[in-house]
Amino acid sequence: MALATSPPEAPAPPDRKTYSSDAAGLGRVRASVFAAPALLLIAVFLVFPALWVLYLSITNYRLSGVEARDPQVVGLDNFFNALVSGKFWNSTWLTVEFVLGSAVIGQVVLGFTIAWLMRDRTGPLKRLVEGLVILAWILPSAVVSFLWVALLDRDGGTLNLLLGIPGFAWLLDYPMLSIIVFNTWRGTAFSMMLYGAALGNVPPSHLESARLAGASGWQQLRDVVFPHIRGHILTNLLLISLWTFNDFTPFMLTAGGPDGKTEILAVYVYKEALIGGNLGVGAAISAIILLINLVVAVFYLRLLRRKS
Amino acid sequence: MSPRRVLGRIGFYTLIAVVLAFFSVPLLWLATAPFTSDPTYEVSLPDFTLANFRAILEHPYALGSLYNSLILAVGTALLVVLFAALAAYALSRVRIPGRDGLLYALLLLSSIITGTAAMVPIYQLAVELNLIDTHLGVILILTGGLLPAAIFMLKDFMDTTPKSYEESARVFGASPLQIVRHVVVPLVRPGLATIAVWAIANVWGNFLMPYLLFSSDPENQPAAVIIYTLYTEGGQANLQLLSTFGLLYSVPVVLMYLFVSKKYGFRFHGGIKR
Amino acid sequence: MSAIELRGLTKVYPGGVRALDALDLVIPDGEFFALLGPSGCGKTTLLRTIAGLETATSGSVVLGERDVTNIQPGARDLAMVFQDYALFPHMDVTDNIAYPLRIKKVAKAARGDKAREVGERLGLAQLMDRRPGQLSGGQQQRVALARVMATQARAFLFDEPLSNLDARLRLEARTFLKRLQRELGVTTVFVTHDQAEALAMADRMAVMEAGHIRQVGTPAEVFQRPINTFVASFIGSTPMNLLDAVVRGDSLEVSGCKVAVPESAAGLLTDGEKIVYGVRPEYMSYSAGPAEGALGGKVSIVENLGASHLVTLEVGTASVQAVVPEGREPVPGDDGYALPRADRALAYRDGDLVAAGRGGTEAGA
Amino acid sequence: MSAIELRGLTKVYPGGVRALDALDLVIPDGEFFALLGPSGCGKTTLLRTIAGLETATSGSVVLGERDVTNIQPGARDLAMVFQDYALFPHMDVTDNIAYPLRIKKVAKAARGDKAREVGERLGLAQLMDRRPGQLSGGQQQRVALARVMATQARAFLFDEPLSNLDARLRLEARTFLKRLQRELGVTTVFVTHDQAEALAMADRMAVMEAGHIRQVGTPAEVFQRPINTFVASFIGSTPMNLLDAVVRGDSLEVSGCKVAVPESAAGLLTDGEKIVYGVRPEYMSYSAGPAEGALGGKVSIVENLGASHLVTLEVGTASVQAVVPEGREPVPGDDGYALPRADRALAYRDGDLVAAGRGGTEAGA
Amino acid sequence: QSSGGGGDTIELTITQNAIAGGKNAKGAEYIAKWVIPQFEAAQKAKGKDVKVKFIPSGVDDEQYKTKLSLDLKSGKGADVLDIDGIWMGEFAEAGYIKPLAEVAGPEAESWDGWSQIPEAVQGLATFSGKKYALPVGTDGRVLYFNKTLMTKAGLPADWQPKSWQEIIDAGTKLKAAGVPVPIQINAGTAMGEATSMQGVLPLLAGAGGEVQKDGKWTGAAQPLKDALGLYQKIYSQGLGDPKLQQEAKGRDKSFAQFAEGKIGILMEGDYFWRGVINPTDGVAKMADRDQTVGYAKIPAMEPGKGLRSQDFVSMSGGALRTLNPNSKHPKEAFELLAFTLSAEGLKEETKNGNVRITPRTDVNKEILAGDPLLAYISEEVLPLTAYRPPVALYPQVSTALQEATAAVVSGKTPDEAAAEYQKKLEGIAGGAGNIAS
Ligand SMILES: Nc1ncnc2c1ncn2[C@@H]1O[C@H](COP(=O)(O)OP(=O)(O)OP(=O)(O)O)[C@@H](O)[C@H]1O
Ligand SMILES: Nc1ncnc2c1ncn2[C@@H]1O[C@H](COP(=O)(O)OP(=O)(O)OP(=O)(O)O)[C@@H](O)[C@H]1O
Ligand SMILES: [Mg+2]
Ligand SMILES: [Mg+2]
Repeated sequence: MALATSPPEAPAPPDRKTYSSDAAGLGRVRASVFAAPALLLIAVFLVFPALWVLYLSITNYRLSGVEARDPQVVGLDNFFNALVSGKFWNSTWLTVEFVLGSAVIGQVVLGFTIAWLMRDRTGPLKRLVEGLVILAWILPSAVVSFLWVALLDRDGGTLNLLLGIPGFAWLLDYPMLSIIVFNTWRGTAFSMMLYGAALGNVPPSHLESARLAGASGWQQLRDVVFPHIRGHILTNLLLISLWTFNDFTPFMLTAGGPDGKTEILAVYVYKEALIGGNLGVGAAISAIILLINLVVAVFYLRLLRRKS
Repeated sequence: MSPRRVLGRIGFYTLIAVVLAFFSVPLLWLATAPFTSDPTYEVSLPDFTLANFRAILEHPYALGSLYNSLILAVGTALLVVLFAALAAYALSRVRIPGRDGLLYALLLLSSIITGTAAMVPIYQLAVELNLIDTHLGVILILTGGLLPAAIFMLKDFMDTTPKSYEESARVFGASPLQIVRHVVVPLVRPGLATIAVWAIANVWGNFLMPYLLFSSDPENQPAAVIIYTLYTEGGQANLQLLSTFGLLYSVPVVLMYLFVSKKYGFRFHGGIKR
Repeated sequence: MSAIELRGLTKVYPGGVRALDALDLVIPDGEFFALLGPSGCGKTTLLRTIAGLETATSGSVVLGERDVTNIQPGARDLAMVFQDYALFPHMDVTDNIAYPLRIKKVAKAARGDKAREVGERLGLAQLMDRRPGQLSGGQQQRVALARVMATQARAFLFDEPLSNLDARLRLEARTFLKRLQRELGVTTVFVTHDQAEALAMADRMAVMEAGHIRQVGTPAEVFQRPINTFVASFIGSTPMNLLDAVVRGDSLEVSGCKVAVPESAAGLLTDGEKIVYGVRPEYMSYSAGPAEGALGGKVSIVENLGASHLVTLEVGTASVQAVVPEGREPVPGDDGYALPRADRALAYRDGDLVAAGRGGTEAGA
Repeated sequence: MSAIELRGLTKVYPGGVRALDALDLVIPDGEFFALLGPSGCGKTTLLRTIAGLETATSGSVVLGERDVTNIQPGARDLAMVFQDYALFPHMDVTDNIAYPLRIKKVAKAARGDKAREVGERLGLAQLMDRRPGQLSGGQQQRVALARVMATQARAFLFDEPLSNLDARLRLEARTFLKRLQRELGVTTVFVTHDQAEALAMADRMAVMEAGHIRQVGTPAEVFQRPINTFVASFIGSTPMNLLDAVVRGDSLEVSGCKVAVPESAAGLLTDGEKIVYGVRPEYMSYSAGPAEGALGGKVSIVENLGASHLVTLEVGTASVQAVVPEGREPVPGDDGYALPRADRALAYRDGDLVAAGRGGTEAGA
Repeated sequence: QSSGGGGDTIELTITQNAIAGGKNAKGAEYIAKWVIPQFEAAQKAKGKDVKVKFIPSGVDDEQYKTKLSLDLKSGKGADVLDIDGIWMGEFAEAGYIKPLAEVAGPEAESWDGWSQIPEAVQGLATFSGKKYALPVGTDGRVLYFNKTLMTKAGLPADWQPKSWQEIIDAGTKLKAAGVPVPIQINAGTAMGEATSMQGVLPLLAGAGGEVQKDGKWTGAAQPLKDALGLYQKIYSQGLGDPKLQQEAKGRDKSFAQFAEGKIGILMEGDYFWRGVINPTDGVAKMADRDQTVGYAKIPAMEPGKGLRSQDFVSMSGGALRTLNPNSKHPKEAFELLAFTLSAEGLKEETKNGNVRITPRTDVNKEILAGDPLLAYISEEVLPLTAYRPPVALYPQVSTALQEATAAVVSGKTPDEAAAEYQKKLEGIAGGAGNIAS
């Protein structure tokens, strides 16, 4: 290897001081400066309180009462108590049902279906469909809950009116189904938008070569579309699972009832922490939710890494 | 047209009709109740009274609360978009060891902050930092909670934009900040718009943080809090006011969405880069 | 028997773009047929309409004896190679090749055998377990071909299959593909916008413009007697010289020079008429000194074509290009003279070739 | 004075890929220099290292008198056209062209004027208010050129600027670009993988392979005397025939035929030695009947090159290609004989050219 | 916000869960429009420059409580604040509030208003023998009935049941007469505290029980089983609508249904009369309220079997108004507090149809005359009434009680439900030792 012999008029610097070589010439230092405000805010207003919550979870802290004045560290008692209580497991199971039903199945399937149906359409129909779906997403939950109470009402509810079955108590006889459908309605927009973008990235030629080979609609989805958008599916699953796990809106519809049949973990925490004032217990359950989310995330990431 | 295609068409339009119905039927109540003089949960042909609107206009906090919501939402959205864009850009363009792990960890932690249990730490933090009763405090706290997901989504956007634009600006001598301002921001504008609307929608509906942090003056409270005042002492909803206010409360977000979607188009990029 | 027959085929896209306009075309069995045209002229649309990926607005597509205009693409018994090959990134080479068979419900073992057999034939034996992402462009192209070959389709449709390849690979692939088609004898429609590719590979070719077929013929016909100035300027490695000329008795005046009337137009021109005089740079003899009937001017650019050079002369206000063999090329600034071959020069009136028998077969014939 | 000088330039990517390997190169002022090579050989890396978009692992880049190895790209006074043009989609043509001036803090009015001036020169006057998305590929390319021209840079770097264009447009752009460079006189480094482009446009060119420069020289030098079989097979519109041969006294035995020893290798070969005999298809004369010293065989493929044909002969186990002028082409199945020109034939030993003076300038010379 | 007096000006703040244009709008109006100007003027007359600021609120009680807790914990919050009576214990235990005398000095004990407040109502503000607040008012529960329906079912328009059986009998008749929902007694968790106050607690009292007695929680004792037994009778015989008890908006619907004449008998507090079926501004207006709606005392299970051997029982609650221990001007704050509960003030607050039962007998005598129901409650019911224990654990116990009623309504036997309650209670109270059965 012939190293350059430096000509006398332009001596090479003795130590090679390299400058940043990323696309914009940011370099680590400037990149840190760019990321600093966000990371600072996150550290102060997210990480710090989150760690505090984790600390609370090992105390018997309450919003009021003697324990508010003088909280004691009780170790993992809150966790043990939660883990041995049937109510917690009931809630966990309901949450799993809720997340699976409304996010993983409802929002993903419906969002994908709409994105798929609208994939190469333009014009007013597409705008109408997307507009309505997104409307359901951006309306404030305080308003939306009223809409659904009005929809599902036993006597004058629009749904019963339309179906001609007055008196059918959706929220009482099918409470979980009701909030699953509700949350599907509410959250489909995100999946729809994400899959809309993802489907735009599926090369049409791949679909068409499958079609030419005679593949049916389902075969095209299986062989061409899903393998292509797997990354998007998983990002989407990750985010909406996370959001659905923490979603409190169903409380406004059913208040966790009837008989705790819709008392998902977010509602359980609300009742413990806000209504019951048991902040230590609430914090412990929050921490458990975090753990479950972690497991879910790792599971998704595994799925993603596999076969790629 | 082949019969199979006709069947396909029929199937398609049936499905679309079902979807349309599913998403529009729940909205009916919001369209009728505010114009009905004595609304119940029943959707019926309204008598087209504007009395409810008159009543809500007389409400001392209703309009002001919408303005407060606007400040909080726009303020938070601006901060989220600005900080998330800078951070996402840096994370997308410069390899930092453990970057993905960090993002996932933050994303997960952000879930704890949305829960009720975090209110005590956040409240006390706000007290210590003197952020009680300020819009800034609410904005900063909400921003902190939304940033991880925003960075996560925006980074996907940034990852998919070609680097040659930046490199070309760089060869011409543009500084990193100039590159961000002149090139990156305009390029990822649909992404920024998406994140902005997402942030706005989130803040718009958030009750607990503003309620807790604005302790001394309902003049500062956003609509999400004021809508809760439209109940009686026994906890009964005043449907006249509630439906009407609900409609007014919804209109700004809808307008915001229409504006953004018209101006920038809506699109999401996704996919975790391996 | 004709393998593919198009009758009055018209395709109007929803936006109102008339991509194909009442197009008639007959492609005989076993022919290697090239579709050539500039970007946006409707080549892909034509191919896709044959495949059934687009529905015809009117007109019909007949394959063999069968009118398939309203038949699903999967049932037309055609195979297509896309510009980007459309190999499924998550399947290995074997699975990719066997995919059409899998859809046709061929047993796993049988289709594996078939894939290996075809793969071997195309020199892919070592690569059968790789994913497309681990293959070079040329290898990917061969996998796409293998996938098409495994189907035993009635005809192959290729949409610019070479344009994603390296210039070098492209040349090799050209020869390879041509040889393969000859061996298989399958009717092949080949879309390209590279005229050299079309000339080199096709038995017959069509030149398209704006949804119409402008000329159909063998490469030699199309090259030597382009039917109009559009085809003339589109075909050829170096663009044809198309020069404004005025008929002056039995010769033409071109940019102040006097050249002979093209042989093909002899007797068909009237004195004083304004025409376009066309001659390919390859059909010019270049000399450093003046010659009778030559176009003379200053050399502005000399481009190396390998064993020859393309010399651009500024003749009056026009630029004239001539191919000059190795060793005789001038340098920019020299004076030069280019003498057109009268038997290869052409005359165009209002854009159309002036000739007794006209070159090639006209569109729709 | 040299405009660009590279000394022992090495670039190792983080993954360990050695994209440039101790590369030396001098490009004189005002030269149009082409970098040619197959995909992945390091062309882009070289260009980007000159521009400063990649930092050199070792070695140095000198522009004029100045060692810029550790200087930010923005301070190197270079202008670059990317393969995808990298026109900013959100700015109109004027703003795109004026962007470099905006960075240099030129007043708004002044830079608008400059942009219009340059744009006019490149025939963009009508398009100044459009966005890149509303332009055709050829127009976009001209905007990218205009943007580069507006900078008054010390040198232009082009990374395959033509490869996104239509085959037809590419030919026009080639001539246009060459003319423009001549007029401006700015040193230009032009990356391409299309040998025809490099030959046609370059004053001098380098052929790269796997991070090394294999040959540097004028297009004619590189075309006629490729320094090794890699360069030989890479250059030329039709690949050079590279045939295994055995030296038999004063002639060579190639696939059972006897051909003359290449003139350039006369006296340098030993009897019985195995070499590779290289001759370009353009340097063969083809005849239907046997000829002394010709390679004879069966015609397998005939490809139309326009005014000539490329004929592939099966000679023994080898394929030999020859360019046959129009009118004399055979049909597949004919017998044919290709007689190499001894003054253009070459001999390669272990891949390297056997010649007294060797062709062209060797890399690093 | 703790008052921070700048210069000579004394700044005071006062808060309650009331807001103009929304929840308790009239209460908010009273503070803002009358108390503040009057008080400031009165202080000015005394030579003090006092500025008072009202901090309205209008949210769920739980949320209001949460915010108060957070404020008080951080040394913030208004100088004068309203709390619900049952929060007093936990707030006191947490140190969020202190005995009035401790904060404001002996003036608090010697306030002239105390003499006007009945002993029982004073108990509402007393924790561990110390007065922590002034009572703002109280209320009482009765059985409302629809006279039209009663007449239709052959029952007297001045119906007054003397035992639970009579309620059941009336329900049966109403049912026979085709009344869709003969009896509505709140049950289940969906209605939250409304189930306790207008449901299981009055019944428990009617069976002679109490949730907490002498510091011990009552477990699965007979009174509870009896109370649950009544639920069972009502909801298993089709005399009530079990579904309604589970709906999140069930209580709203029960109001609407009563107003529409679909409910025969309804157990509710005086709020129902004042705020719900009020012909002028109720949420479910009944134009003919005064003619159609009758009311009766809640009977004990059988005469004499009620709490303290009473024949009739009721439950009461009420808000308290107290001082922030962090107040910078506790004396003035107490003056403000007392001023809001002066006879003059209460009269002002309750005029224009905003009648409610105030803590002061002197005022009540005057203002309740115009309202038969409120006068009835004040005179007939309040002497019989009982209060919930003002301790920190009560909310959880209340929830457990609600769950027990829910269990019965959905088909469990009273014994099973009571046993489950006892088990939950042990968990809440920290072991069986704190429970009496
Ligand atoms: N899906 C579509 N909707 C509307 N117009 C279309 C569509 N596809 C193609 N077109 C239009 O139809 C015309 C023909 O397009 P086509 O793709 O067939 O051209 P092409 O000859 O294949 O061009 P290229 O060489 O660029 O591939 C063009 O004007 C194009 O813009
Ligand atoms: N950022 C990078 N990190 C790691 N390796 C890289 C990177 N960029 C290029 N390489 C590798 O360096 C080698 C040279 O790449 P380069 O892009 O310079 O080739 P090229 O000659 O421009 O090819 P092409 O004609 O395909 O553009 C290749 O093997 C490539 O895989
Ligand atoms: Mg095409
Ligand atoms: Mg490259």
